[in-house]
Amino acid sequence: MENYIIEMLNITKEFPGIIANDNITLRLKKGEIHALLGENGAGKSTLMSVLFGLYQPEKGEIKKNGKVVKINNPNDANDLGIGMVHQHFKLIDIFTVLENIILGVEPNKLGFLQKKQAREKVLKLSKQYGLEVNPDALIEKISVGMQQRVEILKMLYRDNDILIFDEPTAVLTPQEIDELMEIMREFAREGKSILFITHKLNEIMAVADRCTVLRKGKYIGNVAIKDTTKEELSRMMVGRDVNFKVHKKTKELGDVVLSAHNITVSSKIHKNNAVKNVSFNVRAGEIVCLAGIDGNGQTELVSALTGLEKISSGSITLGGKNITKANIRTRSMSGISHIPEDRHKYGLVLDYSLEKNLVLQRYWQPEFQTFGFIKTKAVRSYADRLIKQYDVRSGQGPITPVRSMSGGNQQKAILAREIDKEHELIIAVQPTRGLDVGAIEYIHKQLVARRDAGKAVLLVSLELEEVMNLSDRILVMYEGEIVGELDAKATTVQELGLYMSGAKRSITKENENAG
Amino acid sequence: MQDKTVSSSKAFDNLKKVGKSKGFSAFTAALLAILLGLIFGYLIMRIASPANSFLGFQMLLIGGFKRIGDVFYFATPILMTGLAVGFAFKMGLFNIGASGQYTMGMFFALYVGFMWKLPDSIHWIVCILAGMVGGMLWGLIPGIFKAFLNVNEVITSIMFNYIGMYLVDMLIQGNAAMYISSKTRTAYLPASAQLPTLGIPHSSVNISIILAITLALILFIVLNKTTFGYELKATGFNKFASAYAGMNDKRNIILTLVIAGAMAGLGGAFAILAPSTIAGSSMTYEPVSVIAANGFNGIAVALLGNSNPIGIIFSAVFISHIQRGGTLASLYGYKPEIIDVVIAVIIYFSAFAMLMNSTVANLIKKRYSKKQSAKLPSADSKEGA
Amino acid sequence: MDTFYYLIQNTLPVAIPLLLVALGGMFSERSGVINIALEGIMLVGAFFGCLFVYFVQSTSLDAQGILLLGMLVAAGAGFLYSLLLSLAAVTMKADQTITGTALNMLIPAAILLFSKMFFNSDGITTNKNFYIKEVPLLSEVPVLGKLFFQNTYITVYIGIFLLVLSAIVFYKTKFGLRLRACGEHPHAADSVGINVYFMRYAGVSLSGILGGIGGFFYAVGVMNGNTNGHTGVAGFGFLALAVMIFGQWKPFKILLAALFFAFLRTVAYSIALIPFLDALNINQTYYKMLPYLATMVVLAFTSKKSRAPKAEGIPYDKGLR
Amino acid sequence: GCGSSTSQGDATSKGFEIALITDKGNIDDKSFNQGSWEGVVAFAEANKISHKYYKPEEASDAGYLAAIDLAVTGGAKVIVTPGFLFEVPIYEAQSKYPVVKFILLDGTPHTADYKTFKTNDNVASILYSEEEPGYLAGYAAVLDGMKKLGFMGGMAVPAVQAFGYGYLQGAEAAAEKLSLPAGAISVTYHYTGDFAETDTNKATAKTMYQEGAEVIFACGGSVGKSVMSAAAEAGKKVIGVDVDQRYDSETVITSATKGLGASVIQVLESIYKTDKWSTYAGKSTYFNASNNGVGLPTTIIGKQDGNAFDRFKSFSKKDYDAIYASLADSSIDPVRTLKVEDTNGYATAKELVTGLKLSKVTVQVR
Ligand SMILES: Nc1ncnc2c1ncn2[C@@H]1O[C@H](COP(=O)(O)OP(=O)(O)OP(=O)(O)O)[C@@H](O)[C@H]1O
Ligand SMILES: Nc1ncnc2c1ncn2[C@@H]1O[C@H](COP(=O)(O)OP(=O)(O)OP(=O)(O)O)[C@@H](O)[C@H]1O
Ligand SMILES: [Mg+2]
Ligand SMILES: [Mg+2]
Repeated sequence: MENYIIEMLNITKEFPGIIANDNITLRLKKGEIHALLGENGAGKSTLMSVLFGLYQPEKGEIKKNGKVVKINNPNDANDLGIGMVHQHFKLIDIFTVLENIILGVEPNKLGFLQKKQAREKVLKLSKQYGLEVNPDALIEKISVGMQQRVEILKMLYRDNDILIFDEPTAVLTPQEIDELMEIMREFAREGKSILFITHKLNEIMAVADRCTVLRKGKYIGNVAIKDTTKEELSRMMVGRDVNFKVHKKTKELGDVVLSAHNITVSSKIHKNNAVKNVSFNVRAGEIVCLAGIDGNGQTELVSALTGLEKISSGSITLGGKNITKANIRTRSMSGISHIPEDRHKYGLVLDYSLEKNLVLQRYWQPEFQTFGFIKTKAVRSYADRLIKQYDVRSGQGPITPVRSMSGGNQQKAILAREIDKEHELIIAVQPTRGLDVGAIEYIHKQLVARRDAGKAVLLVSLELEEVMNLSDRILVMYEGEIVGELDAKATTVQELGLYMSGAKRSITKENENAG
Repeated sequence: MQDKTVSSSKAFDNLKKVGKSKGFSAFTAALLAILLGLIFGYLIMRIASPANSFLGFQMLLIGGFKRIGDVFYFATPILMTGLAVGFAFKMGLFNIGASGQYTMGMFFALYVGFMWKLPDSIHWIVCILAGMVGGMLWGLIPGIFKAFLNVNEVITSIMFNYIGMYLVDMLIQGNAAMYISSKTRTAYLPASAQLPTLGIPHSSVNISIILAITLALILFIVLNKTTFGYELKATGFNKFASAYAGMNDKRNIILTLVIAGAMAGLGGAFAILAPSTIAGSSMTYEPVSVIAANGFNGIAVALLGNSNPIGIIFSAVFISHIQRGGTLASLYGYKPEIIDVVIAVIIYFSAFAMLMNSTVANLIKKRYSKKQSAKLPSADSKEGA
Repeated sequence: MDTFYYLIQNTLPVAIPLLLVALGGMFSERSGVINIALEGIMLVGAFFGCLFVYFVQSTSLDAQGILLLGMLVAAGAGFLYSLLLSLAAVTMKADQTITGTALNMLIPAAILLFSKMFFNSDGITTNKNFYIKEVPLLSEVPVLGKLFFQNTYITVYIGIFLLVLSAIVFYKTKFGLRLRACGEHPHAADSVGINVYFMRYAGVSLSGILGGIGGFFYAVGVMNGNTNGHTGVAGFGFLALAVMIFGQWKPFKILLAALFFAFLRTVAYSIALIPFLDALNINQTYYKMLPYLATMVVLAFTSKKSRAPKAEGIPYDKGLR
Repeated sequence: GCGSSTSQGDATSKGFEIALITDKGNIDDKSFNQGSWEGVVAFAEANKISHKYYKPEEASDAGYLAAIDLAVTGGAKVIVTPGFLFEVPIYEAQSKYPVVKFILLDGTPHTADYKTFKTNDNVASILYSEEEPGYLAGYAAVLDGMKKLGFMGGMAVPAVQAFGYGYLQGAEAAAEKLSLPAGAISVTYHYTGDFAETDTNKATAKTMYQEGAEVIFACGGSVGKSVMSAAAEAGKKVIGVDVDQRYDSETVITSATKGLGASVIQVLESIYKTDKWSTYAGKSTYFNASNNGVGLPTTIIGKQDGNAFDRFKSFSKKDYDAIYASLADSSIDPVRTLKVEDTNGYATAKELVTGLKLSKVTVQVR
């Protein structure tokens, strides 16, 4: 009999219309890093939420140190030493770091907050594990990586020794990922036990001791990492072989499609400019990637290019046409397709049906309306075509409320819409964020196909692997400036990382006085 | 794996379809709320005066049928303010300012009615249009504040209710041609400015109910069949996505509130231009510094009608119907205020009737699935608070 | 100078109900529940407070004592009435606007019905005098004595006290921190073991208590202890809503907003005392519109960065992602 | 309960025999509706006749007529309609329901275009000489030694105007009697624009007291509640209107009453008891000092020999009786109407001073 600290036995959890966890068993040893792997929607987060007391399973039981425990809510979990970093951070934007950390376990006298002792403990912990934070900074003003530190500190502050990380690396830079891996190893050395969810097999290979694989809510198997390979893991996960390498033919470069000249965008968060004097071109037939750590101005730059935000100076031309002052609709009509970063906030009207979302960029075109009246039949047949062509899966076809679709399929719908619309340039921002390998493979293929069809592609990604795999040319952004232009074939992940962290730059501040 | 949880019984499939169709569930939800509200009203009547409660309640329920003309007459203004609130709701705007728009509509209609000499055949039409313009103006301002200055439309419209009320009272009292101070009300409107009656005896019901229903149908079409409606609802659901899709949300916000204002303004015009059952008389406006109640009633009408223009037609007529019945119930000694209580209770229940509805549906579903597959794990252990 | 004292003395009893009700709204909305029902809650407080006064006014109880007891009654009534909102909006996850509107409609009708059945009138008229000519000793203090301790109501002091208390609870306690968390990101609150439903009940209940008190204070300080189903609280609940938004959902900004509004309102009715305004000879209606117009102007300049609690209006559902 | 309607039998058999229709105001408006309803209740309860009031669904001529229809459906044989707003509806109703008797207070039936005035035999039109009680109130206040007076009328309708004009003339007469110098008395004269209890009316009254007014004649139904509230705070006085309001507040020194209830009772008695309907039928009857239809209260309810003038410093029943006699025998006949330029009927200070021949009294209009 092995010595397990946590055993989740025969867990079954249902949601209306779906069994998210079907008789799943997972055992966690003390001091191990245990990876949990599965496609999107396989039920990983659900299983962890059950362990953390957010959901109650219909069947099954949980044991700690061999004793059956009942976890009715996060407080129970906390009492058992279980802590969790959620896939979508659970932080309050307008609270300070400190307030977020103590929320729920506030030190108090007669109900009055005692922040001083909390602050000391937080500072001590952050020093101990190298998790540097400013306790008084507002969450909305700090970077994603910093926010994750806050989430980790939340667990440490509660003296948890069973730590759940749900896709912690999806939003981090390579350096940050390395740091996190190190911290996780440190935790394990101290005897803390870790459950680690990720879609990135490299990371599993790098830190995990064992890995449990789920598929479509079912338990597939458990393997020791030292006895397995990436390929085997991915086969377990999706049930077939997955191609990690994107195959690109070399391609003739075409004309300049997008040309940004001396663009400056002011920031909504701080007083400085978010984008400073940025100039670059994108040509037909190439994939240019804007790489960089989150929060270095990529989002604002894209907003400026697509017209979501006004620029304070500079000019933008698209296919020779000056669109600096054009509104979003005009830019879209002039040939910009945009796969937005936040698909729920920008990309979709979740309460509209799939078909209505598929014409979101085109409903006003003569194809879909006469005299302001929408041609429902035309919309339907158009939607049917896209759904078929791009294999968008949903419960009720064109009339499915998009809200009820899975994330991967929501993303496919956006992709279908943006690719199918007339365009010269696709701006794709984090197009594969949070998607499983199968879905990623598909989306990558589509983007490369656009390039091969002679379109320009501007990719914004935080994931180095994606950057290295897809792009022809890489522009690195740091603190609102483009600090390096690299040839994807001639560079390495390490070098890229140095640019991203500001340690290296190859483009001088030539235009400093222009703004 | 889906088919594991769902039984394949045909009857059940049908049931599920019905349960899923949005319009239907809104409709049954409203019915459920009405039923509960009426039961509540009956209980109050029983407590107030048990002896007559049955007759009184009967009167409340069916009394309106004896006064069909009045039912439609009184339904007209609240139908219009209901549209004003409901239409804006679709865009995610809470137009609590229907009162001010309604009052402005009254004023503009009155002004044209008294001050402009026009041929008889078009005088009333111009009055109506003027009322519409008045309402639009009072919708435009909150729209501009919202679109360009990010001022919460709830405050703006509350403020403009008061500003409109004071302004109209002042303008009317300052106009000798319109106001008779010794009667504390406006003079009688010339017959040419009054709306054509539908000729139902003892009732002021007039052409405006037909116009109102037509407008509701038009709004329904606008919302569901046009690109503007598509944009408007998209903005209501997700303003970021609508901006991303290149919709001009500033323009749409303003346009929506202007249209909403037009509806409320028309409501005011319809109310004040209604023909009187007494020859030579007319409706009159009393400047007494009171916010028009019909604006707030519009909120209730819109909510009960689920903000759907067709639903709003029914809810306005229904509310007017039981109000008329309630007046008749006073013949049995009941205070007509009972009706206001009943309506409030109906609105209250309608807020969570949708939920009760789906609970009922779930119950049925559970029974079915239990019968169909015994081995199915029960899905009822919903995580509680 | 007398005019100035007069204006302040008359601003406060109007500002206090606005302040309290807006604070109530703040607690509710910062916990995540939009409270359109403030108008109704105020009226409930006013009605039951006055009803209480009506029944005890002939006893030997001291006027200020009656007022304090009446305040408790009003708070209790407001609390109970607000449970109807929590029940629907929190437990039943109903639409908060609909529920609030229903509650606003219900209470005037119920008051009319009740008063007509039992008093043959539209409301309640009491005859207790709660006015304080001057507070012994304190009224002697130069300037401040005249401003705050003469020609006033005890409601002013209670109001200020409740403001300070609210601010402390809101910012300095565990409860306040948790409440604010629920209005911003209830899932986050839930994930650290906070009972979101409970906190929302608490927020709405506080708005019931403060709203009830505010309503009673309106009836006392403005309507001399009377209330009725027709004029109700004269839209003060809605104005308080505006004051709350104007005050950006923060206690002290709400105080400023309430004072601003009440002051202009007082000025509007005191033109005759202000020589230079009186000399202008402008139609008084313009002054009556002034508070509303001025609020609009101020909002136009301050609204760009105003931000409502993120999760307000959305029923919390554990299951939803 | 004290409910009026619920206590009286059921409609199916007898219905409600005496009905009152409220105008746009409410049944507790401290004015027409309330005063006349009290008369109805007093008479009907004493004589065990079913009675009920109806509230129109809409405040319009058609709405009032519909309420009359409803009352008739409900079995009404006598319908009391308080206020001039019923003039046109009663004109219609009197021929529509020839067997129903109507008591129209403060108005005479006429067509909407004012071309035809006709009072049928089933209608009694009751009018009041409001200038007389107004005169008495002003006279009493000044004779009692007050120098700064206020007047807050609801809206400039004829009744309110008459009260106000009488008030000014009474003040002038008392100043004359006391041989005060010209301009010794000042009156602030104001119409509130509504008949409601509101914080705005209270604020206006407070301002008036703050300026120095010693007493305000609150002449606009529920406006009185606001004025009393302001007076209590300011430690000043109020003169009530229509009905005796001394019971509403300590601040009320007297009330300029017109016998609303009393006149309704008188007419009802002529129908049910004395068989003298013909004295009122088909014409307008003025209630004034000569038939004891108006005045200041002289008795206190529940106190047989209480002094109704106890809230004055010096003004007494004797002073009152003397001046009342002059009004009753018409040796004093105050002006009731003035020609006024303003469309709202708001007289300017000049119009008041010249029209009412004031010299001791200065007027400030607000
Ligand atoms: N609250 C919920 N209500 C309904 N269905 C849900 C809910 N949460 C999860 N699901 C569904 O349960 C399934 C498992 O979801 P879960 O979030 O556990 O997947 P996951 O493995 O974490 O996926 P991902 O890699 O995308 O994070 C999915 O089909 C999902 O749509
Ligand atoms: N919250 C939800 N409410 C209702 N239905 C849901 C919800 N989430 C998911 N579903 C349904 O469950 C089905 C499966 O979702 P799931 O997330 O497992 O997708 P998937 O097959 O893994 O696809 P992907 O690879 O795109 O994530 C979806 O078709 C969707 O209709
Ligand atoms: Mg998924
Ligand atoms: Mg997950």
